[in-house]
Amino acid sequence: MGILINKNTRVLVQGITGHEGSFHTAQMKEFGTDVAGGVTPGKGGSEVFGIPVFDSVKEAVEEVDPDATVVFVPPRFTADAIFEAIDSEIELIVCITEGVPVHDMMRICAYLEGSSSRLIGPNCPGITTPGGSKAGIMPNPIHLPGNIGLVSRSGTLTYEIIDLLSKGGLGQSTSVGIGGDPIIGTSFVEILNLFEEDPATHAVVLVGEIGGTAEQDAIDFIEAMSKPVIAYVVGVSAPPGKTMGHAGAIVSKGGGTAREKIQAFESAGIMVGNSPEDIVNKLKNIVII
Amino acid sequence: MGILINKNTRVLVQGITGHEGSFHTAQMKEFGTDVAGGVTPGKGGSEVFGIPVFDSVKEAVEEVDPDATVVFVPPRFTADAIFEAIDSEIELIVCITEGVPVHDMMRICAYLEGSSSRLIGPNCPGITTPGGSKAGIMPNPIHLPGNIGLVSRSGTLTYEIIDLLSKGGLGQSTSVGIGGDPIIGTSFVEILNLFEEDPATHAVVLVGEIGGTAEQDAIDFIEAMSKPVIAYVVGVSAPPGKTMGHAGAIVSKGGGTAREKIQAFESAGIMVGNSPEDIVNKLKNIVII
Amino acid sequence: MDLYEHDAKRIFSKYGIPVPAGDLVTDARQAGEIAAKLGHVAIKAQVLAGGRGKAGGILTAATPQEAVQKAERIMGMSIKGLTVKKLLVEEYKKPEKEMYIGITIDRKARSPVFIAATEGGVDIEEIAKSSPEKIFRTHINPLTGIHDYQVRSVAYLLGRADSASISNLVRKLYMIFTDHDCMLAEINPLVRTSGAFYALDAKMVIDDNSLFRQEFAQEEEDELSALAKQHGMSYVGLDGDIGCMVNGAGLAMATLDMIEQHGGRPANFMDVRAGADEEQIRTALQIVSANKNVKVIIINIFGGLTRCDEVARAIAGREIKIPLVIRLAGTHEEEGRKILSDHGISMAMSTQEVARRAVELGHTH
Amino acid sequence: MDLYEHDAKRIFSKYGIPVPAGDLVTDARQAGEIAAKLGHVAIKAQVLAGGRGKAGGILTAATPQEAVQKAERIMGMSIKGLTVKKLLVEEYKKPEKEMYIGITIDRKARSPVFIAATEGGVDIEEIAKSSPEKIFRTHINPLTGIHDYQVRSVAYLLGRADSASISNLVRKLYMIFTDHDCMLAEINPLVRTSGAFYALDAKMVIDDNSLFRQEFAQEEEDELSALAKQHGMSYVGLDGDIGCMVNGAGLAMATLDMIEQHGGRPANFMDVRAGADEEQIRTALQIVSANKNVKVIIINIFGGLTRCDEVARAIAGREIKIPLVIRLAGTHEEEGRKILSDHGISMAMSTQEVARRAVELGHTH
Repeated sequence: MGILINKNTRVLVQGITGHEGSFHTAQMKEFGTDVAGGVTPGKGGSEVFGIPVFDSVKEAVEEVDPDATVVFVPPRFTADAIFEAIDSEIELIVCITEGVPVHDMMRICAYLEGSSSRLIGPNCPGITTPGGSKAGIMPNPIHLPGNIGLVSRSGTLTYEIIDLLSKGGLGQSTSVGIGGDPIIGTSFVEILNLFEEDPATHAVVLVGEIGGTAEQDAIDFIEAMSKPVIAYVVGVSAPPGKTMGHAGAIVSKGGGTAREKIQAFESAGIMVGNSPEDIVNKLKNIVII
Repeated sequence: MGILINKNTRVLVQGITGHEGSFHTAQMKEFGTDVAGGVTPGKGGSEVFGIPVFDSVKEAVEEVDPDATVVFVPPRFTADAIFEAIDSEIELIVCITEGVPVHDMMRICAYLEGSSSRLIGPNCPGITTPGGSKAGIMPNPIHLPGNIGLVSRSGTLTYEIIDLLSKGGLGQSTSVGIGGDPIIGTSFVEILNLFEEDPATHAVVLVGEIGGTAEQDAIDFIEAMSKPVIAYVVGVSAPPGKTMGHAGAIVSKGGGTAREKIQAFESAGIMVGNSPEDIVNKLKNIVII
Repeated sequence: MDLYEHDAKRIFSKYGIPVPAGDLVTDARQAGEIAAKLGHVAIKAQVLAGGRGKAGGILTAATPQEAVQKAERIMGMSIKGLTVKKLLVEEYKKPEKEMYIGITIDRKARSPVFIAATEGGVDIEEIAKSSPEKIFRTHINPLTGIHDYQVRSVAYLLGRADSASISNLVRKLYMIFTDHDCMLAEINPLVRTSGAFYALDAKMVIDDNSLFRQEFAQEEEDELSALAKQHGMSYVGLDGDIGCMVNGAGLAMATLDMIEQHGGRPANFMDVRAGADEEQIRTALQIVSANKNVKVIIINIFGGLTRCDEVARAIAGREIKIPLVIRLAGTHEEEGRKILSDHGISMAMSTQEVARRAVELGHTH
Repeated sequence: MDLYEHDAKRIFSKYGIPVPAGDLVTDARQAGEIAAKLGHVAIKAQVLAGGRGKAGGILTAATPQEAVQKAERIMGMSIKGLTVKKLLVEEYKKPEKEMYIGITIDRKARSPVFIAATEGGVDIEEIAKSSPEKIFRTHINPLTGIHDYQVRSVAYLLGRADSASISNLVRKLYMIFTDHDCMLAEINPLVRTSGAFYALDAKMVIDDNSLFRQEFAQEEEDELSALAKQHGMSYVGLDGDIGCMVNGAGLAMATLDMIEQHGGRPANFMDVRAGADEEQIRTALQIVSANKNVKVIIINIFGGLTRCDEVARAIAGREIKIPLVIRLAGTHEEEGRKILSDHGISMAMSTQEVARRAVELGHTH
């Protein structure tokens, strides 16, 4: 039933007492997530919506044994929070924080190798398995349980696509936002691999952006997949070389325009949608066939 | 036929043009080792005993594709030489150099995790598989092919034991010096595990020293082994707390005396020899039985 | 953020990477004074754009008189839409040999990559395409930093006889790269002249996400982007007439793409970021409407932490007269819709629809 | 190598870890001058041995007169065989609270481990044995250094109200540890007094292998060890009468063990190291024979890079008259044997034999 998280996943929230952290903790609880605890250094012993708050991840692990953690701490402290989660051997780390320095992320990714943790993000909306659990910030009402897997580099654009899928009757097995930054913990390929192995997923939507070559890197894997994949890439009208909000949305010097990515998908015979509506329509054809 | 190296192992020598490096390269060749190349930065293009010398490990890998490397470079440059070998994905790195700073070794050992390399040493005599290959500095004439595996933290003491084994008709499958420093690349347990899995090895000699708890750490593993192990620990007469040449031969604050180690082996029912001669005699009883 | 050549060179110099002697001028006549001291000089337009040389923004002068003339020719020039307001006047170094060294981030390898080439001065990407074997690359583990053997590899490639000086430059460039959270630190060309090495040009791009711990004066090329950044938002001016205000960069790009698909042209990119409140939205509206070309404004919000009711209140209380096309979804969507309908404002239901309606509205204006 | 308390405190102070004001004296009268400035003082024997307090090597004094008296009492005292030649006289700090922080190397984990305890001033190992739950440990990844969350854990343990000052101390101690290639860097006790923290004692052990890049004056307790170290060898004086000269620490220890097994007592440990040549061996012989207790000397060499013929030549040309028991094996063993037999010297065939023969010879002398 979906990938990465399910209704039994015990979720920790790092930065639970902050503005964003507490808002989304409430949202996650409402969605049905088992939020087992939270961490805010110096606020150990208190509670947020009845959830125990700890000073450190280590204490949280000893007391409430979480399987996953969602990181909301500000960019200045994000790297340390992730290192703490890795050292505490939390299996799944979902980093929501936007604005984490790239050099911090490079160090973290090198540190992750050989560890027992998987990092999703940073600068991502997290993971939702409809009818199961949510570890992240996607709006609650848009999801519908089903068999479409979704993996995306975007945030709000992902919400719109999920919303349209649900309204079109196409439920999701799991939706994963891997984040829009140049350096991220988990790639398209790794998520596609999980969807390929997940019996509950029948088709996959991949949402890409300008910048980098993560989309092209996924092509070989998609070609070997047994399940249909439909891609959507935004940023066709973005002027080259301009920063587009995400550090990840810079057109890198060596390629990485949306048009190049779309062409690469099409040359490999992978379906490409040109709008959220188009994705839904094309998916309906596949799913009916 | 033995562990770690055999007659097909292609060996690289880092620091091949130095005093020690060239001496032992000649010895290795004489022993029958396939010394495929050497590295000394700035001396690329030259030859030592007909062996090509390269400026970098990368070039050596491209040209002569070694399986193992023996590091003779001075302590100041040892860490870099090992990092270079790891980055070039050489499977087996044997570091002979004595005097490598412990902080360098800690960094290297952390770096080794998740790499595809194994490090033996530093401050070790290397590995000899009699009748096969030698990657290190053990004297050539002392070895005899056979079925005794030997693993030791010492250098010259190891030679004496091998010499007595050979003279007593007890040949060796492979002799491994893991090094006497506080931080080493490969532990007793890892080598014992290789001997346990090696069909050519019928019994194992383990030579320990004062300092640390590496000997005690091996006990659980030895108890589960199918092959007999005989231990020998030197330093009973060493005054506690005095530095004994090896940085590794310091009696650490929290235990680590030779007597404690011997008692630990004996309590676990593991045979202990009290001299090289005693080891040979006890082994003969086992092997005959 | 990109650093100006002169700012990057100041940092290089501080780290001991030799750069030609010189100074920054804002008045062409000052170029003469510097040339009087330095002799043969190079006069270089300081703009954050590539291709300055081809555009005529880099000239040399042998005398103070010539320096003033050339400086006058460059000052005020427009290069890729940017007006030249500052010139770097520096000692002209005749290169015996031009090389390239640079460090950037390899997104796929998730680590810095050191790049070196025995040819420099021209576009490194052209060399990379035509003769990839001429480009040396070595990835750096971010936890250990650059290893000595890597430094040596670069030095041997660029000049065995000069390997000590080159090793020194390589180490310093890597220090600059890590100390300043660089996305790129580059010397192109690195030249050898009379036995010494100089960074003739210097390029540094700083990770915007690191600016909380890096001390760089924000020097934005345009006011609206600067204003947006001050408020934690991201704005990029474009040359169309449909203003955009979206939360999330991906949704913002999708909005632009769909405007073009419907035959319209966006006037800007704007990401108001997550958690925008009423005041933030009001500021964003002011920024978007400050562009005189804007005929219609799209507001496209899919709220998470951003609440639709707050957005709706900001819209309802707006002071601008440019027509709006609005789409609000997500958190407190119903409340937002109610506030707007109380004010007689209708809403589109998707990005597709909001884009289509904006383009239609733009045509009728 | 161990650092003296006063040397470690100088380093601590340089890094901003507060230590009591004070000074080093070599004459008891100077203690009075310092006490006149500082008031109540602690007078501490500077020797590289533990248990100074129990041995009476640490005393306090309320007046200058008392300081001189106490200093006279300590100066010249013998603590674990070491004569007190220097005293640290420093301001006495009455601790409100005594704690422990230290960093050492965990050989098994192959990384530094930070250890902290809310009790200090007594032997940390005793606490570790009796109440292990009182000892906080956290391993530090040597590639990343200590993480902020680890610093915080220590600070919260030792005093939540003082967490900023403690975090600061923890970070600095870790910097000292890595900057100086420490095997150990320890503050025991760390005391809190009048709201401030002080390192009342300071202990640093430097990795001998790092001394090529660390600048510490070698201050050996005994001359022979110092002389051996100068020549790249390792010598430790012991209290028996059989001198030893062996190549390899393991073989040297085995030789000592076997001397004892045969009822003898070694006069020293000596490792001449790999690659020793004729001159090195000659120097080693001089060092070993300089100990007046030595009745007989064992030379036990298993040559690899060390050549037996060179060793034999050094032996043949020796100037000392103490009887030798020799065993040479390995590289150029035959040539070595021939040189010795030409000089009428016989050889043992194993460590066992060389030890047995030395003990026999010692008894007959």
